[in-house]
Amino acid sequence: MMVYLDNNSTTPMDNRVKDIYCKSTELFGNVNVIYQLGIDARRAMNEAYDILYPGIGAADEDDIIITSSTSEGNNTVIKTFIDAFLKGSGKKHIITTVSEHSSIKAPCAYAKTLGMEVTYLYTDENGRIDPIELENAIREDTALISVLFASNESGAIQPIKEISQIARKHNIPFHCDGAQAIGKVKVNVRDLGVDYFTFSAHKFHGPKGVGGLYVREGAPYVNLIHGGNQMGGKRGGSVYLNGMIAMAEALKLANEHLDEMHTRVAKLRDKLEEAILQIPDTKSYVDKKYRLPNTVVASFRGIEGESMLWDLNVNGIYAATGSSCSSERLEGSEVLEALGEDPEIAHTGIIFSLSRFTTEEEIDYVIEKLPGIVERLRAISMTYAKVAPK
Amino acid sequence: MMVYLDNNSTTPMDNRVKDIYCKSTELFGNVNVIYQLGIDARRAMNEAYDILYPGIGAADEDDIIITSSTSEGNNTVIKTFIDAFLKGSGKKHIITTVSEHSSIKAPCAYAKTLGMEVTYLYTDENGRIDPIELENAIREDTALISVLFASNESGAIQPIKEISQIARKHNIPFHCDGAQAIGKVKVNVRDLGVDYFTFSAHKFHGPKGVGGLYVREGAPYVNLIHGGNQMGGKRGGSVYLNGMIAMAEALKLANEHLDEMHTRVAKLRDKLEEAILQIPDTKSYVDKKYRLPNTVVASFRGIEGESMLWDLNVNGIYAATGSSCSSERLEGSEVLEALGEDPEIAHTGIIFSLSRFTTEEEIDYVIEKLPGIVERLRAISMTYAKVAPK
Amino acid sequence: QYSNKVIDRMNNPKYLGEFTEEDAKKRGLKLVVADFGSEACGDAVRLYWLVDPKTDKIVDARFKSFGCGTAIASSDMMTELTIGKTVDEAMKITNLDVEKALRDDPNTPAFPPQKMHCSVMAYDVIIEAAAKYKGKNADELRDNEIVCECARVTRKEIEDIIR
Ligand SMILES: Cc1ncc(COP(=O)(O)O)c(C=O)c1O
Ligand SMILES: Cc1ncc(COP(=O)(O)O)c(C=O)c1O
Ligand code: FES
Ligand code: FES
Repeated sequence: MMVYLDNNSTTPMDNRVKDIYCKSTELFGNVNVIYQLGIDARRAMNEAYDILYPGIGAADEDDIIITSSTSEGNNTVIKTFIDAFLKGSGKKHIITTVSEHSSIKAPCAYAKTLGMEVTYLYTDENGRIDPIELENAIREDTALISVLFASNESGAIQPIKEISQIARKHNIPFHCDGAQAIGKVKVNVRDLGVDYFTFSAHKFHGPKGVGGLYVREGAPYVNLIHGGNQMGGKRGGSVYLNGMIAMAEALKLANEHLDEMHTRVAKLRDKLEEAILQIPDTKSYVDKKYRLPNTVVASFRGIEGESMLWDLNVNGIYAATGSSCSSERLEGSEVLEALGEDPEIAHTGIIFSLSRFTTEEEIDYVIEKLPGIVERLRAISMTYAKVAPK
Repeated sequence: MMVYLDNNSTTPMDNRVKDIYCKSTELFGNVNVIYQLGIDARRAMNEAYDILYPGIGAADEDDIIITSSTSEGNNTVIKTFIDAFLKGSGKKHIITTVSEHSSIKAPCAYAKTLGMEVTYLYTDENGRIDPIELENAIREDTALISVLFASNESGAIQPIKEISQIARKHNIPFHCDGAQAIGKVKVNVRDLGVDYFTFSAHKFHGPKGVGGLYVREGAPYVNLIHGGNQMGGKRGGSVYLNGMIAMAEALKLANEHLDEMHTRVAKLRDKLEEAILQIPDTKSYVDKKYRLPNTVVASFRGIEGESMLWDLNVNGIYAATGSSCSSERLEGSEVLEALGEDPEIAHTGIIFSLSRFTTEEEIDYVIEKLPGIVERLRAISMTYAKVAPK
Repeated sequence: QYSNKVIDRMNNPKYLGEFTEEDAKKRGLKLVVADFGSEACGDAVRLYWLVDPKTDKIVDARFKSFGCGTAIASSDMMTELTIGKTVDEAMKITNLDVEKALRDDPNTPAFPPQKMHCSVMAYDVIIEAAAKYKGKNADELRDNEIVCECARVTRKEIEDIIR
């Protein structure tokens, strides 16, 4: 049996999406030309927009720029304010959080190399920032607030509406990295009150290499990719049309399956979580009411995360220790440390993330295998050794 | 009959590429993780690199960064030098050409907003720059030379080797926009002597939304998309793996069909060109020895380019007036003006670009239709009217 | 993206052609020939009118064009719209009237917004022709109608900006 529980990293494509994805490669004509092929392509593009706009609650006058990923969108937003700073906006300060993805942290680090300043808000034991702290962090020269919707690692959902109200009150543009939002909660960017919102199709059973950057009407914008008049001049490069069309379909399906996510999938998640907590010396993190419905973060005392992944993998179970890139960077532990866990335990964290394709059978299989895996690895573990150095 | 002769804008996917493209969407595991799915994905990625490196003649120690497009790669290169300038390199000057694509011109224009200076070299009646002029344009503070391999519009091929020698002599990094190179000529980046080389898969029968940025070992590099350690830390964002794999296949096939391009396809191009020149008051541009083997640029006196596209389209023939975006931007004429054509004729230019999928039957069909189209449109044309205002 | 009327008129313009002085003389009418735009700029149109000097009525009209499909279809429609009108009435025709007349259904634009400029020439050439007929300068006859509906831009505004 193969059980894929790393859906916060990336998801398999829905077969319905895949069909459209492959079929629409036929629409290869340039969308900007008058000939029939181009007109067909343009029409398909407009149909995709007609799904994307209501799909995230955007207004007609807003922009949705088709990008290659959340990472691209995040960089575009941060660099819009780097540009303004370089041109004398006088706004050198960015507020963000410690639980952002590298695609926010890295461009923020870059902003610093150009003389900007960044405040990283800490999160509490539920992985959430405190809006009051956020408000206190605001300065005269704050250019941007950027807070992710939810963490792929802790699953913690941030109080985005409260944050957007504060941002609005102080008249500061607010970006929300929404990579973990679509398919897990109903997204309405206008309701949320964000100025920017980024997402990637591959996080919700769409294709890789395509994402969206929502830009509220009138929000500052500077191209990351300068070029021709594609995307209304807001992003150069030929449009990845079949990707865009498939993303629209994936969004539609994600929204259609939201109920299922909050009932069936959340229940499976709960079942898994309870089974884990039956095992001695385990712990789960982040209060469910603040957590993505598909996510469990658990620690298994004495078992280093990567070794756990190994044994899970041997059993055909795929989970994660931290962010997508953690396996090379060993940063998984930061997740639990940020949730207030002791360093010794922090390295034993595992993230299980389900999807609408996860079945009860699969979860039962994992529940069946876990105790044995834990036992084997604890037998190896120093933590459980009886004799220690004197 | 449908005859697609706008292959310099974008190309249909080869079916063999499409198969691989769709199949490899199954490889959805994150390439950076240790579990089996990730390992399979990583292996496929490495296999793709094993085709891409020799496919463009890159050395092992060089980088090929998988991007979303040539446009992204072009922006990455230009902005690497913007970054250096902002950090005090003292190099504020970029040399490029008037015949670059918007994805070079636009970031160059952006560089100017930050205080840099740009020299646009003019081209001659063959659409080529003069290397001596290039050398004369070099200044103490020249940061970068960027010259496209060939123009999608005029088809003119630049003297890249000569340019790279000059660049090397003066120790100036040299970027070549190679969007029009692959599949039309044998590309060997080391032979060419370039430091950067960019391309897009959709120009050589690969998928949209994926491209490559070659970076010679040791050449300066700053991320456009900052993020995690994907692409060795050089580009954030989850890898568009099936796109990358398909691009590698497309490159392999493009190289395999090079001979055909220079024999069969070039002959068809010649046949079309001769037939066009049989029609009175027509002209073709750029000496064949400097022109892409698949391209004819012709003017039809009295017939505005867009109206020509219309009639071609009615007959199922797809061609172009200028750059992909010209239909919205009315810049097609710049191509012929740059080749020294009179303004009244410049607006009558049409670009026909063939591919390895173009058949003799198709070209014969176009040749059959063209005279009638020209006749009809000249009957509408003011140029051929007998009575003029006094 | 294009209405059937645009497509029809591009494929088979009804008022394509020209009149000569002889045509005018034979019918006892006055020939007016006016150009707007230039081939060097990429868009141009020429309008031929046969006007009854007694009533100022445009009895017949033809056009020639150097422009895209939209320009040709717009010119054809514009030419048709001027027939049967007096010169003063014809001057009231705007590119928006031409665009509306080219719609298949009243609520769907006849062509994409970025092609709107191609129909503007159709208005301008009427003014040129009217000026010729009246022996006046075309600039005196232009007023402030809206030429770009999307942006609500008037001709005068455009001219002020260009100046
Ligand atoms: C919160 C968050 N932001 C950004 C990303 C990056 O997404 P992509 O790799 O598609 O750019 C991820 C994916 O792990 C994420 O979870
Ligand atoms: C010379 C050149 N550079 C860049 C591009 C842009 O390619 P893409 O749209 O794939 O970024 C093109 C495509 O028209 C091109 O011909
Ligand atoms: S008249 Fe120039 S594009 Fe239409
Ligand atoms: S752009 Fe719409 S009428 Fe001018």
